[in-house]
Amino acid sequence: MTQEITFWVLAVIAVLGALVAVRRRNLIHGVFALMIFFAALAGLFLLLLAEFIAAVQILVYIGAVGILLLFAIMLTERVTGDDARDITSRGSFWGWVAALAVLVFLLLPAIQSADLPQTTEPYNPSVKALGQQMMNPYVVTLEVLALLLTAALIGAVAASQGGEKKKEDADDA
Amino acid sequence: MSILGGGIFKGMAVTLRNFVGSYFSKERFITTNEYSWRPESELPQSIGDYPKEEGEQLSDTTTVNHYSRNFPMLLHDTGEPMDTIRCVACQICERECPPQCIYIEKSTEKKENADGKPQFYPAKFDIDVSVCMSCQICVEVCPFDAIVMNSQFELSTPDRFGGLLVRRDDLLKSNDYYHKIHPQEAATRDERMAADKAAKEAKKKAAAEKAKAAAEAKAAAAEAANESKEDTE
Amino acid sequence: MSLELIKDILLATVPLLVIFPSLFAFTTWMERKALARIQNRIGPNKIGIPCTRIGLFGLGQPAADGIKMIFKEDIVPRGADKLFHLLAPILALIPAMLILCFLPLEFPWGKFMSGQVQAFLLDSAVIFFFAISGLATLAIFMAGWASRNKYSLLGGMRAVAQMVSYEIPLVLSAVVVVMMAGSLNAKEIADVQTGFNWFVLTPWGLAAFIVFFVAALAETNRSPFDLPEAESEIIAGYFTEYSGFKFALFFLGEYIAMFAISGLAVTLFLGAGDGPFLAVAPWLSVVWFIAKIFGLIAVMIWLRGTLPRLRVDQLMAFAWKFLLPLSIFNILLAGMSHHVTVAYPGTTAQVVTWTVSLVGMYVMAKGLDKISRSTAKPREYLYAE
Amino acid sequence: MTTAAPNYELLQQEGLETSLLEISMGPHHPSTHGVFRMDVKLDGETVVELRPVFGYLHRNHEKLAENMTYLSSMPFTDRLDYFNSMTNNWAYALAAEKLIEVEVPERAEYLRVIMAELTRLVNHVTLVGFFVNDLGALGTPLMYAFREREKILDLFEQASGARMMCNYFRFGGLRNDVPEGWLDRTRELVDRFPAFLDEYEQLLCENEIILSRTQGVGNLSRELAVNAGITGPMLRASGVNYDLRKVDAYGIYDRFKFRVPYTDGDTGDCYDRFMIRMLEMRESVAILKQALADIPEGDIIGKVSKVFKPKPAEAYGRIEGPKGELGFYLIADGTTKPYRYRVRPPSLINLTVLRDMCLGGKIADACIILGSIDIVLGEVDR
Repeated sequence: MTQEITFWVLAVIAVLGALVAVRRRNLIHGVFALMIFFAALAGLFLLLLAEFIAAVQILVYIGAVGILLLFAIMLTERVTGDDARDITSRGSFWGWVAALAVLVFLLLPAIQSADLPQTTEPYNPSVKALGQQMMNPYVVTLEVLALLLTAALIGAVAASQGGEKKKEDADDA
Repeated sequence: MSILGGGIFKGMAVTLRNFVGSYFSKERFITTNEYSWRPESELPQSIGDYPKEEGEQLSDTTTVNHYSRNFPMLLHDTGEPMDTIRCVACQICERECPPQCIYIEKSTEKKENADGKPQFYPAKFDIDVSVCMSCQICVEVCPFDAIVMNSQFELSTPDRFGGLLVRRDDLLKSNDYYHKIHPQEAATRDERMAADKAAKEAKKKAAAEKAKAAAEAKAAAAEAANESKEDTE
Repeated sequence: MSLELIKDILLATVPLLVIFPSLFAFTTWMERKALARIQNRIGPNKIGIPCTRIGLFGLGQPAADGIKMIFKEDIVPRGADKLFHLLAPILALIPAMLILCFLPLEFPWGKFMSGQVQAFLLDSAVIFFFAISGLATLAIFMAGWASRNKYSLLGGMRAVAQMVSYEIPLVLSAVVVVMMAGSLNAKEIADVQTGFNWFVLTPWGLAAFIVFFVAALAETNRSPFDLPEAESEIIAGYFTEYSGFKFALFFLGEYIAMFAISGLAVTLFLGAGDGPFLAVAPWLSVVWFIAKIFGLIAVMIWLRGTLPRLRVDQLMAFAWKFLLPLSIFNILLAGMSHHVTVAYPGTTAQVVTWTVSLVGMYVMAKGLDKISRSTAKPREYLYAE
Repeated sequence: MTTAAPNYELLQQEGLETSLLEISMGPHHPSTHGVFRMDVKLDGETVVELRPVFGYLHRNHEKLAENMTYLSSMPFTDRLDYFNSMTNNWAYALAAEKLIEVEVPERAEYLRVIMAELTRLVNHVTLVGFFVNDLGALGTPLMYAFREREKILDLFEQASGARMMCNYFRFGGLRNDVPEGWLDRTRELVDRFPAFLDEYEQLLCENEIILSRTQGVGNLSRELAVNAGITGPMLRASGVNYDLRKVDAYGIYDRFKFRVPYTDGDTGDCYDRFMIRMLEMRESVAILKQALADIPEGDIIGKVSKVFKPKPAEAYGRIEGPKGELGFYLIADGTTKPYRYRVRPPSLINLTVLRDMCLGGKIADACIILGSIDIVLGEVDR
């Protein structure tokens, strides 16, 4: 019972947060609403006993992605958030219809196959097991991902360095 | 940025030394005991000791040092203040005061001063506390040693219009009080005044003698002339 | 929800909510007193028992400050974002309080609890700690942005940049301990270190501890990394426009975060509640734990009394060019030493690895210093007769 | 090597368009040393444009002095640079003494040097404290500095009756002799001062954070310094060996053996300005020791009437104040009041290079550069 109440509370928060995030014109408000959504999602993960995923959700999505968004906004002119109005556009009705259609389409298989497991065994995924999974069967994937990220990082550094150099050249000339 | 030089640790050693030292050596503290020239036993030890008597002022006990100056006062010699006031309302201080905080009104009639000479006196002598900057110029330009600096510093008042204007009667202090707060300065001033007076009197005497001598000479000359006249006659 | 569970939750949380705010009050007094002594002043000494002249070394000062804070006018700038301006101090306090649960503080009454509400028993307690402590960044940004003040905004931006940068060396230096202990569970990490097997007593542990402590200073905006609230440059940084109780909440949040991160340092490196006489009185572990926290805080106060602060670019360079490579290298060293000791058990191998680690760390630090440092050094001056 | 401001037009052409943040630092700001304002434009944290705004403390000092007798404006000179009232007095007295041609007694000359050097100690020691405070130290060096300053101010009070607004110098000498035992107390202080300086240097001079914060920040080239008329420790930090105590040898400075620290002019940054002041304090102590050893007994003031009418003439009296060349220019027209009274304030003139030093630096640099210039707004605005 407690779990169900918690689920519904978190679900409502998540949905509301997502709605505010897309509908606020004030960018900072939008980002913070998005973070509320992320936090509620982390709560839902906790409810599923996936504590590690919850922690990573907070660490990565709120601690990193959110801050990145804020940084990006700080670089724009909209930093003060003067025009804090909701977005209204003429096509919003059809947007709603399309979104609902996609939702129904996605949920349809789940509703049709009614043999969802009603109860699950208390399953306690340990972090150690997760780590071993990552280091043994999925080690190649992990390494490839790491390589990709490193490449992106180096690329970013190179891009910014190149910009600097070009400026210096221009200064010299 | 380097942290490996050890300079930070040197600095930390200094602060540690001061931290420990502050419990042992009183010299390290900011407030010094040299502030007052009075012995420490005479000073109030904590704010709870003050005031001991009704109307006592902290500045009466802690007064500060020989040359401390905060606000001018008018001096009078022993006796009734207004009968022995030194000020003759010459208004030099009013003119010279840099921030122009003195206001004097001269009396219309003369009155005998301590020496028994008839003099003018200030009918009004007001100094504005809020304007005065304690510079002591009035003291220096006064030819009569009538205005000196008081070391009293508790001049605050809740009345911002009348209270900040100190009137003549509040400014008047006896020479004994001056001796109490600034013994050294008062002694030298009295000495100098006495010397001046003596010199003046000597001068007067000399002048009188000279006049007398001149008169005598004149008389003698006249006599001689008379005699010669007589002789010629 | 059963009554048992409610009792457990209360037993687990109420002490934290009582002990740490009281310690906060004590710490403000201690900090003011210690700074005063460093500066050859006496510090607070008047306020003791009300209506008497008993001063009690000014121990009543925090209470008086608190009363003053509550009764001060709460000023919100006209252009401010009212909601965020209100939320920011609250949001600053919540994560700080929350992460206290992840410290392995085993109160004597802990043995009556079922154990399922003790957050430090979570399998990923350390990760949770970092995740939630990162939320404080958002609160600071929120405060800086919502105040509608350019100094606040600058302070907020500085805070975000600084906290994001220093979180990386912080986490990487904790990784060493996680590797050695083989667990993310705070309790297990503490248990590994019992009997003075503290991680700080190993070369890699020592290096990691220093990096962790420096990064922790930056995370909690303590001097010399107090740029977000740099008084001489940007007034009070992100809380320029805060007064009264909101300001007090910021203050409280900052100190609680300080306790929490010192607590984590104690857990990871200084053996948590480990100490002498535990066999006689097991409850002493809580005392040892808090005493160690206070030891670290005393060092923080000492640094604050001594050092000026860094500049923004130097701060960033220090994090990215010095601490980060050093902590990565430290992970390497720790892994190497671990494998060597496993492969060749014996004193000789240990001595060799220790020497290699120490020398390696020193050379690495020196080298990084050479690469990244400016030519700052004392100079010679000329004299004209 | 003055750091050039980045070329913003160029940056914008490349599409890195950023909006500048305009901040009005001051007149109420913790690091502006009084009611001084810097209108800065920031690109992130970098100072792109800086406009100093002052005049908030204008008190009409010069015009006031032209409307009162020579003696009456002596107390107003205290209020110019309220840290160094003694040296202000001296510069003014020097100018007026040139007008009336009066002999200063020997003892008064010695006491003048003692007072001026004590003032230099007060100024430099507190300046270094404030400077490190601007760097972000929590007042610890400032508190140590204030402790020593209090001791010297105690001496000033015992001699003149006031701690800061001393009003002690008179044309032809000093207002009164120092009280009994004053010289011994001063000797004791001077003997103990080097120990304090050792501790102070140990705390500050090798601290890596201070080194990296101040070196290479606010560079002032020798050419710019000379062209802008910079004087005092700031000029010597830029590599010009110029000290009026040596050049003019006013008073009796030619009798003392002391050295003038200066740099080779390669850097001229905040660290040099800070260190030159630290070194100058040692030299001041040396001068004080000699003066206190040689001081004779005798008169304290020459024969000068309180109100005098100098012959129509011009006179310029200047001294090496702690902040630089402090000069008073007087034109007498035969009345009891000066026809023209002009102050050459070192603070104001040293402040003129602020913009050149700050551009391209960080906002934190601007604060410490202002601190290293050593201004007092009472003197800047007058």
